[in-house]
Amino acid sequence: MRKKRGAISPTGSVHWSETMAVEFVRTICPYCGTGCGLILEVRDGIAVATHPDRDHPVAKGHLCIKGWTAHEFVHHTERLTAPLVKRGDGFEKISWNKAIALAVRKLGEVADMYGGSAIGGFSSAKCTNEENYLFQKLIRAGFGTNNVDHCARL
Amino acid sequence: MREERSPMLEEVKRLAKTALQEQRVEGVLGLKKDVGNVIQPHIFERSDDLDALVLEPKWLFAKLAMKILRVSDTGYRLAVVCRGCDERAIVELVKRNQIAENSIMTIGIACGDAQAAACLCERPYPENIAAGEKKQGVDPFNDERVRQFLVGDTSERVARWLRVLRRCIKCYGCRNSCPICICEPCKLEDDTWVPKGVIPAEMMCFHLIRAFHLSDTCVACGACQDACPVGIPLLNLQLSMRRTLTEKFCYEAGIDRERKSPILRNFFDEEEKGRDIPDWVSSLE
Amino acid sequence: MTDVRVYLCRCFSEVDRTVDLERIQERLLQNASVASSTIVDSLCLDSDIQRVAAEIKESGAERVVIAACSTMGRGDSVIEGLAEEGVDRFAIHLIDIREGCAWIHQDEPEGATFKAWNLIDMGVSLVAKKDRSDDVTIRVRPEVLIIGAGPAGLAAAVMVAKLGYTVHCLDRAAHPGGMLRFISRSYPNDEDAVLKLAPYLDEIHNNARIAFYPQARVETVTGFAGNFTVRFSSGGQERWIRPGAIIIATGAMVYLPHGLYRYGETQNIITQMELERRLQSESDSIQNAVFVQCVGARIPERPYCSTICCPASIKNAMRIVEKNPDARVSIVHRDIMMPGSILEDYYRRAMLQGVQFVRYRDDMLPAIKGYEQVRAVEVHDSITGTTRVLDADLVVLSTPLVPNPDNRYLADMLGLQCDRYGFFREIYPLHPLETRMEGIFICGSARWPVSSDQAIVQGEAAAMKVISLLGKGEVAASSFSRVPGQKFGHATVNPDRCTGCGNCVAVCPFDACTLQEIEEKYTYISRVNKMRCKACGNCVAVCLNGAMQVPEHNYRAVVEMIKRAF
Amino acid sequence: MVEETTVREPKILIFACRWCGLIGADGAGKKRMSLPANFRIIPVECAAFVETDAIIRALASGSDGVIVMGCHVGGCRFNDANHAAIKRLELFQVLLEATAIGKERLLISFGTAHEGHQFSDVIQNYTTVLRELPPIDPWISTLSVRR
Repeated sequence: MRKKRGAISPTGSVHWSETMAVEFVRTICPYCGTGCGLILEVRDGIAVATHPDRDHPVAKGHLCIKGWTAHEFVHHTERLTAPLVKRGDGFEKISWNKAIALAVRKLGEVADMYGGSAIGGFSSAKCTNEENYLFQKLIRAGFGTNNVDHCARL
Repeated sequence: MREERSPMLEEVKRLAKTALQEQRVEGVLGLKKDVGNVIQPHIFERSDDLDALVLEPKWLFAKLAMKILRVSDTGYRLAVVCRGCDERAIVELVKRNQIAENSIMTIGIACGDAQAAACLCERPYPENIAAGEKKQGVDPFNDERVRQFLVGDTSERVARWLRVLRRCIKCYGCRNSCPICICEPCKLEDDTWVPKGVIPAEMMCFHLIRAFHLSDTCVACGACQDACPVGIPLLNLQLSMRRTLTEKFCYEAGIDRERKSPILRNFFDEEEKGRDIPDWVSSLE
Repeated sequence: MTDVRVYLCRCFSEVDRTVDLERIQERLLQNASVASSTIVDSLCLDSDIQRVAAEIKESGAERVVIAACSTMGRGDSVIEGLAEEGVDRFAIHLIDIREGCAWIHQDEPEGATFKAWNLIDMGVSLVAKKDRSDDVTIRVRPEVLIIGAGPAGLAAAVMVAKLGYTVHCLDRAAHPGGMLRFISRSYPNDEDAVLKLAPYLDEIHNNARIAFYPQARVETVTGFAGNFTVRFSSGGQERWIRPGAIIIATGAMVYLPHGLYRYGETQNIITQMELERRLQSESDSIQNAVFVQCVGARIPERPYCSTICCPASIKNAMRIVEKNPDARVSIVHRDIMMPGSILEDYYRRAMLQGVQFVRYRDDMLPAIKGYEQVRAVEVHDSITGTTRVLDADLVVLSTPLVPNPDNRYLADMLGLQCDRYGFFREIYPLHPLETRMEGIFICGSARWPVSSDQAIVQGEAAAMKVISLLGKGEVAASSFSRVPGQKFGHATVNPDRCTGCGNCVAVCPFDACTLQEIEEKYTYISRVNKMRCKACGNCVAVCLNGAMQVPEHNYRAVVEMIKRAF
Repeated sequence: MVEETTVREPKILIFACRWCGLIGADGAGKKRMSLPANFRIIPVECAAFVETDAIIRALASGSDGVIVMGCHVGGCRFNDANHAAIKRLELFQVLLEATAIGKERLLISFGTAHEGHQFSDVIQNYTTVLRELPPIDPWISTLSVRR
């Protein structure tokens, strides 16, 4: 739906602008491996509601509490958008390069000192399959431990 | 799909097209079949787009229409392709001041026998039928699936209810999909009423509060039980109350546009069958 | 966490006999809200109240729970006493552990102790969680609107004006006086109705405080007790006034018995009102008259007794006999209703003057004899069991007063209720002039058919009711209580939660809730008029997401009480 | 401390209207009648104050039955506030019956509590009724916040 900008003109014709105000976007729930179909209601470019997808072969219009609220984290103010490092009581934003370097250094120290089994990995359902594969590979092949899990292992 | 060539669909398309061309409405809310046979709701604003309009599956637009009209500018008028239950829900939302009456137009379609039987719908047709034939409704109380929950031996029914309600995963899908649950925030999210961190949901707190909040507004669309991932027959909670309101007060949610729910009125304004107000009460009048 | 101070009253061991207060005191310490608990021997002596009030003030406790007797016992006076000593009444909560626990569970001391502990625990959680609703105070407008200028309305107007308030008096007719203008004499004093009316009319026309508006019709009424806004038209002109109170004195109408006793078909069959007109002219003399009582009254569709027709018939019968001592007058009645010593005496006088009384039964109605002209009335005398034919050249039908058809229109506008016939309904029989809306009073035949004397009495009484409101100068919303004492609170809307569904508006018995449109969006929120709200809580119960709350009894407190009940 | 003795008795929570129900209870107390200590009274301003949600919450927090006591129809201190309340509560009984919890769990006692002996009759009769009913425990989740 196009949102009308400005009023109706004296002649009665309506002026339109080309911004879409409400549209529906079909997608897949990112939370777990089930992959239920979602239809996101997007208003002015912001996801505001989730509707179950009746046509979806997996969920057939059913969702769980996480699916129903799948739109909430997208624009959540507390969503992490950059790596943070803990300094004292608070967190501080740092660049990806620095963050990766820090993680490599610290994890390497732990692995050197206590062995690979001192490290465990916990992956997220919000990552893609490929990312999850790489993650478990890092833990299994890199650190040499089986301590890896995933939030949607169910 | 089989529905595409049906005369009902053609009629709906024609009506929607005329409404758009005559500028009676600025948008038509309906289901659109996109590339790859993907069906999703869409607001048709150009009459050429309407070729992609489809009617199946059953989709309730009432709450969606309310939200769209809230964010749209004043004066925006929306036509909604709606079934009987959807139209009743729209009427209820209009009665509850959620939709301005002059901003919404309904294009009512009557459901077929198969759909009526699947929904156990008493009125599978809107009051204003634009397309389709009015089919006889089904009495849900004749159906064994309903009767086993509502009629008969108490201990068996208790066991049956407990069995289904224990499956609840508290997804709030029943509330989210309901076309007339409009409260924001909802009482069901309040720890005072519904204890948090309890799954299955506290049976009485969650289900009875939800059921009674809809007692006089439920239009029996069945969206709650369609959305329930664990198949709780949630509509059964409403049916007895709906039946009571119909029998005692001749009131059915979504039919009468003017009348307020009888449980909000006093005895003098509202006739009630089977209740004798003692004479001395009238003498106090 | 709110600090709650608990007082447990032994009531000179009335409570202590069954309930183990020491154990309760011990267990109360588990409740984090309880700052201290004290056991006292008694609370209702003046010295106790002074001591406890001083302690409370000294300790600085925010809330106090008093576990003692019931409000009907000494509880109320204890709270009153503490409030007089300067303790905030809102902060005190009384729990009944004597009548409601110790006395009623004497055989079960264990259970009683447990119950008392539960009750006190519940009370503590209530006081800890309750909030205060805002009170508003308004200045009362020193003006009164009186709808109707019959005897009741005029009496009220004169009385209110005498006490120094401005009166706006409306009437549908062009002249004040109401039905009394068309009546020859009023009973029981046989006083000329015109003379009876004269002092009032004099006052209406000459008193600067009274404004009379003829040919008026009320268009809209908004507002609340102390400050109404009324739009009305008078003589084609629109006017606005803002009275502080409204008196309804719309009176009643005479029932026209079309289709009964050949009324309107045969000559010389007239109603009582038409007879009054004839009697106003002195020259007319009547020979044989028959009065038929209860025409269209005390029948299934109008079962009430209009109360004024019997005295009026007897009065007019005597008047006919007075004018023409040879006249033969009969009153055909179902029962003669003459209450009170004065009217009974009146009845006797009529019998002595030769007025004949014949009783008929409601299943054997009198019949009119004669075609174009009335000749006689045939009546079955239920006392002697014989049929009698009473010669008549005039038949007077005594018809009841029926409600003014405009009553329903007014009632809808003002939020009042009419009874099943259409008379205004008072709030309780105990408060006969008060209506369900504060600040609106009814009097005279608007509420029930009455004689002009009674109408004047009621009008003056209503005037006193009005003055008791206006005389306050300013009123607080909390003072508008339905029952003695202060109002419990007001419903309060949380605008963030309100969806504007209108349930509260539909259910409110006082029309206190209204919907307010929010600009630029098609959304409403509910607003509560605190002056009208009586805190019955109906809106709270129907509000689906808890936007409507009475802070003194909010849902968090209620649920906490429920959880702690057992 | 005494929970063991009271656990067998059905627990009754009463929402009593301050002007009728509560005065009835008070009357019973004044006459020193002997009643089982299995009921607790929450005074409310009017029977209309009682939300059905609160009744649900009461049943879920361990009360076996709930009584709503109010004034007679027509005798309500708040005009006709209790009319809507009666309709609402009766509709709620329909829901209780539909879910097989049993409409007996809610007793609407309008205008029966003006006198002390009537109050005691209501309590005693209702206690007998509740004893006959199947336990409500299965309806309450084990994790519920029952004390």
